Amino acid sequence: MKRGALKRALGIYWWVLLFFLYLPLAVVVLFSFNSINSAAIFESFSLRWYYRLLANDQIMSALWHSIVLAMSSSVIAVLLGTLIGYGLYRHRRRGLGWLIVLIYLPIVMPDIVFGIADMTFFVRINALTGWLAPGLGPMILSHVTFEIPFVALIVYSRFVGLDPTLFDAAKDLYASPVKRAWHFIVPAIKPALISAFFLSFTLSIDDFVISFFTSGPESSTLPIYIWGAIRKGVTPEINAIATLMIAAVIVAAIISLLVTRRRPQTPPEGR
Amino acid sequence: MTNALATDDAGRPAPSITLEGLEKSFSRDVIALDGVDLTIRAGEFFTLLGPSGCGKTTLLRILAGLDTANKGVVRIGGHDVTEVPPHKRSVNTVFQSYALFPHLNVEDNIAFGLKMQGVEKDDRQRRVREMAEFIKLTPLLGRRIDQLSGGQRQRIALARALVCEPNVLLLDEPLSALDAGLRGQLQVELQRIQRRLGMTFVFVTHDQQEAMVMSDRIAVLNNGKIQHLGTPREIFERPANTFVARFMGHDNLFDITSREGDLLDTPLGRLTVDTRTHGDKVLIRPETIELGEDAETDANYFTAVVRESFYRGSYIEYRLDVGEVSLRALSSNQGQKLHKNGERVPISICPEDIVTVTDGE
Amino acid sequence: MTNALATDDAGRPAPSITLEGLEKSFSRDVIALDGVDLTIRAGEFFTLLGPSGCGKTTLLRILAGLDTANKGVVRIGGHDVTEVPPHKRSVNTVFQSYALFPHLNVEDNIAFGLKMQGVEKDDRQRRVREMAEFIKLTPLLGRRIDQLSGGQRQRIALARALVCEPNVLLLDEPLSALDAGLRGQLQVELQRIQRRLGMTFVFVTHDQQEAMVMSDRIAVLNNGKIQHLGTPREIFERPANTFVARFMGHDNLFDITSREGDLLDTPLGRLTVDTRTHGDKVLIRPETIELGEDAETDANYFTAVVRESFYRGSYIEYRLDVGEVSLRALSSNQGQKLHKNGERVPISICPEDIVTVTDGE
Amino acid sequence: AEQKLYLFNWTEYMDPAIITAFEKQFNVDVVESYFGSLDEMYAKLQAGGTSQYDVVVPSNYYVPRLIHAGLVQPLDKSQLPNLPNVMEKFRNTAYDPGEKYTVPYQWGTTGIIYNEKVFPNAAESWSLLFDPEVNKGQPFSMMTDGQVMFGAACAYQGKGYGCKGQDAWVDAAKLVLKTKHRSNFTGFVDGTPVLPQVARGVTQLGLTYNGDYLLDKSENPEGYKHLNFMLPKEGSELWVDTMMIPSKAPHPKLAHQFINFILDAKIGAQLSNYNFYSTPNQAAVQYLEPELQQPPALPTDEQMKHLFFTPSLDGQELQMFQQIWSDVKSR
Amino acid sequence: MPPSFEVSRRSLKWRETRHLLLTTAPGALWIVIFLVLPSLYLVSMAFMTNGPYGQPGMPLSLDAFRQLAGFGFLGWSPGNLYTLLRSIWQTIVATGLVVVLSYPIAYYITTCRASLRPIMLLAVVVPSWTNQVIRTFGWMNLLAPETPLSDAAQFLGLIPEHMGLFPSSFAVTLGLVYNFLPFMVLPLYAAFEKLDTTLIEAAIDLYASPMRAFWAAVFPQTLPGLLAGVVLVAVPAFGMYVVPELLGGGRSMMIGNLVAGQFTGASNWPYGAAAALLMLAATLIGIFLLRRLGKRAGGGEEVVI
Ligand SMILES: Nc1ncnc2c1ncn2[C@@H]1O[C@H](COP(=O)(O)OP(=O)(O)OP(=O)(O)O)[C@@H](O)[C@H]1O
Ligand SMILES: Nc1ncnc2c1ncn2[C@@H]1O[C@H](COP(=O)(O)OP(=O)(O)OP(=O)(O)O)[C@@H](O)[C@H]1O
Ligand SMILES: NCCCCN
Ligand SMILES: [Mg+2]
Ligand SMILES: [Mg+2]
Repeated sequence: MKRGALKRALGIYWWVLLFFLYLPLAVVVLFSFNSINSAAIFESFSLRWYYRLLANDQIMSALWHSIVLAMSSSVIAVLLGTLIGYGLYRHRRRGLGWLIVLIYLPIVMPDIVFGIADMTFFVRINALTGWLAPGLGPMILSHVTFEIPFVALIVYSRFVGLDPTLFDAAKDLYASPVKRAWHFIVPAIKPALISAFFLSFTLSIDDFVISFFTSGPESSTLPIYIWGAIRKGVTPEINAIATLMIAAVIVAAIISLLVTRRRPQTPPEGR
Repeated sequence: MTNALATDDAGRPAPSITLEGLEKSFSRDVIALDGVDLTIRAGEFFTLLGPSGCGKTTLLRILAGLDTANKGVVRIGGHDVTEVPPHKRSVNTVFQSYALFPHLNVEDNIAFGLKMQGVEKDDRQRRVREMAEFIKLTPLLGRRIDQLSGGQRQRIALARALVCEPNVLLLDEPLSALDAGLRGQLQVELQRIQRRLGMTFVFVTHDQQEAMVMSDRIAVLNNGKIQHLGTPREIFERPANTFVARFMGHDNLFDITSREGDLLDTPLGRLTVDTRTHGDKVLIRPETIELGEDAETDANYFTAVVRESFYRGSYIEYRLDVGEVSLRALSSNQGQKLHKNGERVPISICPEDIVTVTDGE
Repeated sequence: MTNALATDDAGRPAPSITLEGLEKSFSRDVIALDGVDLTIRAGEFFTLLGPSGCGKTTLLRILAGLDTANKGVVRIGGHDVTEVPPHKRSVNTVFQSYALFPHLNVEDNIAFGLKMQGVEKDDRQRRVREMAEFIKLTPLLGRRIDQLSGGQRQRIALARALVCEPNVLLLDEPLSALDAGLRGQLQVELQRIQRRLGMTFVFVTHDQQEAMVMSDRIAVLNNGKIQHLGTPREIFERPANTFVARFMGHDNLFDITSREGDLLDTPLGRLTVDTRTHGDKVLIRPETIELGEDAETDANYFTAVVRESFYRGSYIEYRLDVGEVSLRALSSNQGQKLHKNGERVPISICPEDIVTVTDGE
Repeated sequence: AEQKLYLFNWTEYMDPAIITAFEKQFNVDVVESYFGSLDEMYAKLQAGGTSQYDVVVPSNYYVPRLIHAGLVQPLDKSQLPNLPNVMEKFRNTAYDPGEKYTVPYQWGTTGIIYNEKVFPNAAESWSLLFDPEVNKGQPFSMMTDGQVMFGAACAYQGKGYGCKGQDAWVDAAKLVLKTKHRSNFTGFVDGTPVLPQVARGVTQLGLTYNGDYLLDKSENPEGYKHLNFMLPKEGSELWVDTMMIPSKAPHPKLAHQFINFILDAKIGAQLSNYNFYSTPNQAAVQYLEPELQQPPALPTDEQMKHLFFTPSLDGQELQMFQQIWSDVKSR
Repeated sequence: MPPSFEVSRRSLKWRETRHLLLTTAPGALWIVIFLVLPSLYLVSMAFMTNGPYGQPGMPLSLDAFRQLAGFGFLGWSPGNLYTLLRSIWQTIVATGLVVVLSYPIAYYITTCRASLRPIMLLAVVVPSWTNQVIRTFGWMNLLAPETPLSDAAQFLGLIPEHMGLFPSSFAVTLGLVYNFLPFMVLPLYAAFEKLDTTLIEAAIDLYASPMRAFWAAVFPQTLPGLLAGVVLVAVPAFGMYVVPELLGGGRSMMIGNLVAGQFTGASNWPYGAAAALLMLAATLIGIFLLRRLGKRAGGGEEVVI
């Protein structure tokens, strides 16, 4: 029937699209093992660029900075964002329009404007007080800022999805405010907390522009390092770093798949 | 069962509840409770009945401590608990939507209240298992909530509240989400549990049928005020006013144009009534109308024309015209032939079955 | 009303439907329809009744052309439409969930089918307005769907189907999402509309009460097979088998241990019956049991003990014990005193009211 | 190491061995950051960099700008005992009268790198870049530094590399814009990364610095066999890169020690021997490799006649230049 | 009632307000301090004068805006207008392509086995977890001259001989599409998953042909997801900096590059701030228009970003 043909065509299209999505990454990975410095010809397999990479302190510290930045900003953002998400939910009947506008602001603000706004502001504060000198600290501050809204929205929508009488039920069943938070609220929104953390982490990893403008001489992240390297002249070393990052992401993807898979899904009912 | 955290004196497991002058408004326009005085007796199955928005849930939430009244006092077992927060009241609620914790399995759901009260793990487990046994849930203890049917959830919500051995159990339309069959079963089951445990149950429903089946006493609420407080039979057969009568499903209500002793003039004709009542309207319950051969010629005898008839299985419903007036009659289905549309049939109403009611809001 | 696109001959607005040997399976295990032969008469209100999963929706979808049978023929108005696609059948469906288009307002929803058929704008508007008038929706025409109540949506779904003036209207549990009050109203309304338009209605429900109230004839389905086809009265009072009896709510079913002419031996005792039937079980409908003073001593007279009684408003329900056997009885509430639990009461059953049924699956 | 020295330098401009030696001798960590163009360096300093770096290495024409903008601090010559090593002609220069802020680091030239196989008989002229007839379809790039590009365009238009002023710039801008719109133009690239591009064949022609060319060639002789560095006769750039200390440098003392270290005769020679640029250090000359004494590392006297400093711009002039240049880029 | 009860009601209200503050204030303040104040500072900078060496300062002036509008020492120049129009055009083209590419994919995923769907979604999303610089770098490798793709394009006569597919505005579009595709697939998938198929059946039952059934029953239902996706794609695409910088080669400058250029190169902060303001304004207008469109077409369902 016609439906079958459509589905088959879509199936083919799916693989074409996947090819498109992974081709650039695959090329990076492939040429990271090239024995010569060429983007056109793959001569033979070699690990030479990886040796150079491992010997390079700057790359290693950039890697470390990326991880520290993503980790610490995500932890802070999950904390603050969860609080906002809860506050938004709990007081949703009050007109909280201003708060919602505030939360959407970092989402709609173009990266570049975000980055230069923070950069110029931090420079000004630094000139006046000596605080906020470009570096990992301000980078974390900025990253937290753009991660908070996503956390808040994820947590908020989880709360909205909860039956509101659950809160009453917890009170009714003798839970004091603290016990309520610990035995009911946190476990009930745990899936949201996990995905909020994951999202924050990937947002941080994906960011380049904001990091670029707030970083200092000693706080380059991998993307900043790669950016600099590209502008210095492309070398297969960049392929090698990028490959490490791609590998890490794929491992993370598999882990997240396994984690989310362990919760048995209820079979979708009938038709 | 004895209660560890009971706020009233030991040895008096089922307390009475007294509400005095309870008022609650959410805004200037929305008055949910408009001066409710009420005493619920120890150990009774008490039902709050009323249409949607009449304030039933609000009343229940104030009893549970989940909401605060603007005015008035709540006493449970004689103690003023008006300002006691919910987690310190020995009152538990079975919520309409059950409100089972989705992140906990059945066992942990039932144990939640005990855990919050700080009951030791061993003791807790024992009590949860006993309760599961009692309510026939033992095989489900390990299940996740979303793997349960509506009826099973209902029983778990009940178990979760009961295991805390509260003095008072509040139930907010716990059956309204269920289909008719399951609902009937659980009505009976709930009633049995209450009788067995001797707790005070305060049950909320908007279904008069359900209220009548289950309750010792019923308070009919409308616009935040109690309209009628009494046993099911009192309320069904002698409704306090036309609102209660209509809400109980009675539609044969007629104006009284004039009265002379036990004779009332109504649009239907002249009616002989048994007792001297002072209501403004006369109420004829459809099932008290005798039809055809059963009609007795001595009192309140009329000739009616059948307008429509509906086969309802156990009974047959007729829409009758008596002169200008339209009348509903129910007749038990004992295999008799249906009267045809347009057929003239004699009807009679026994004087004792006719009551008068005052005009309600 | 005449139909522009009717597939059958003009001048015969309501066609009959014939299904022959319809079979449908979704996989080896899931047999949804297992050989259905059925004739639905022109202009009748026909109901498919059965428990969840019995194949009602599947049958309806095959009628609408939304699903294809594995075997069998569908005839509408004598024409074989088995292979006609849905948008070319003059059959419309009112879906259980209404399936109203959320991005269109009420008017455009109702007009959708006409627009798809290419009806001119003026004509379309006129017909939509007429239909809105008919179904009392005119003030709502400009509203968005999400601004409507369940009952209003139901009527719009109906209007949307009716405005196309189909020969056959299919209704898949259109009332099951509504609360009891609204449901009762709409049952009556639907029935009236059908009678006024004289269309063939095929109605699906799992609620035997609803089926009885509304239908001219009912087909009781189970496991993809028709168990009983007949009028509501036939099905309620003379169910074809125990499945149908149980599904219609009858629970006083007793084995027949031996038979002698019109005398049957049952666990209840010896029963005199009126007609000679060959069923395997005897069925006593609770409302046919005469209780206390009404009991007649001449036939099928027993003494019962009241185990429980339930006040149900218009009637009273008793659980009785007759020896080892438990029996349910309904007695119309005409103000009489309730029999107490444990009280011994005489009961009798008129021989004509006793039927026998064969063992169904 | 307790202390850190923050060095903000051009890419590919420092011998790692010198850093190691300095770190060892003074027991410090050197943190290197890089820039590819002077614009970028200037922007970084303005964006808080003045308190982040101890030593920066700007070219001659950015020196007045840095001084006037207050982004750098005067040097304490008492801390620079090696200062006399500097050649006389690099002392008390026009870009730093009184020698208050700068010490020269290296000097060199800016020219065209191209593939001889693709342009076999290329004349020593900017026509290779600007004349579409000379390069009909081969991919080429221009330099990100607008002043160098305008200088080149002016030279090609016969107004000399050091041109200044609205008329000259507008004409230059028109030429650059026209060139930019040629279909084989591939983009604006910094002087250092252009080399691997040409080496890989991504482009066949671009602007770069003489030392970078030699350094890359020495690392990959095979790849650079057919690549040539050329100084157009119409005139091209001669530059001096200098060492300066940002105004709020965290470790000014270390910074002076570092500058003095570079001024050391042997270290100065080591630097040039590494990066193939000419040294301004007289004392170092004796230690230089012979290769550094000949073109293209050291321009011939003939070539010297066609080499000019890029003019330092100021105030109104600077703003005008920047407007014109940013217009070229956005169109 | 005793007055103490009234008092406790008032304290209840205060307790609620305190709760609101305790929960939302830390995060809200964070956003205020690290985004709102900086943005206000940036806005104020747009009204300052650029000093002779690129430091913003007094007096206040509208010079930056005048320059942004194209008025300089040399009279009016359309350069910035080109850049703005180019950015809008690139955004529209890229977003359009993303929609066209994503729609069938989102649908296809919903037709697959439920257990496969999370894996498929992940497969689409994973590339975007790597950094945007790395992704773009991958395309630089792929599109450079003398690579198979460029050779093929040359062979087909799509690009001149010797040239690569990068740098070019084609490469920029490709980079944008590649970067933002997952942002469209996710909300579209969510919309498809919620799709009420009985609506399709209702449409067919009401005599709609398959094509008309699609427009009547499928498209409107996916429209909220589509619009959400458009916002998620178009907003960052419009502000994109990395892709045009790396893949555009200075010929396809977008407004993000204009802004960045003033802070990483030319050092004219007031001018950069004014351009940032323009960018922000354009973004907000775009979102506003999309929301309007969404409300009109989406049957009232809010577009959630
Ligand atoms: N939190 C609230 N804010 C404002 N008004 C409310 C609130 N809760 C209830 N009300 C209003 O108070 C009145 C009583 O509500 P309540 O929930 O007690 O009714 P109910 O009898 O339980 O109705 P139902 O049968 O529909 O559950 C209604 O008019 C309702 O709209
Ligand atoms: N698309 C399908 N794929 C597989 N099995 C199906 C499908 N549709 C229906 N079934 C199965 O066919 C049987 C009949 O289904 P149908 O929907 O007709 O039941 P129904 O009588 O309408 O039930 P309900 O009252 O619950 O709507 C059921 O066992 C059902 O699980
Ligand atoms: N790689 C160093 C270049 C210096 C240009 N002035
Ligand atoms: Mg309620
Ligand atoms: Mg069904």
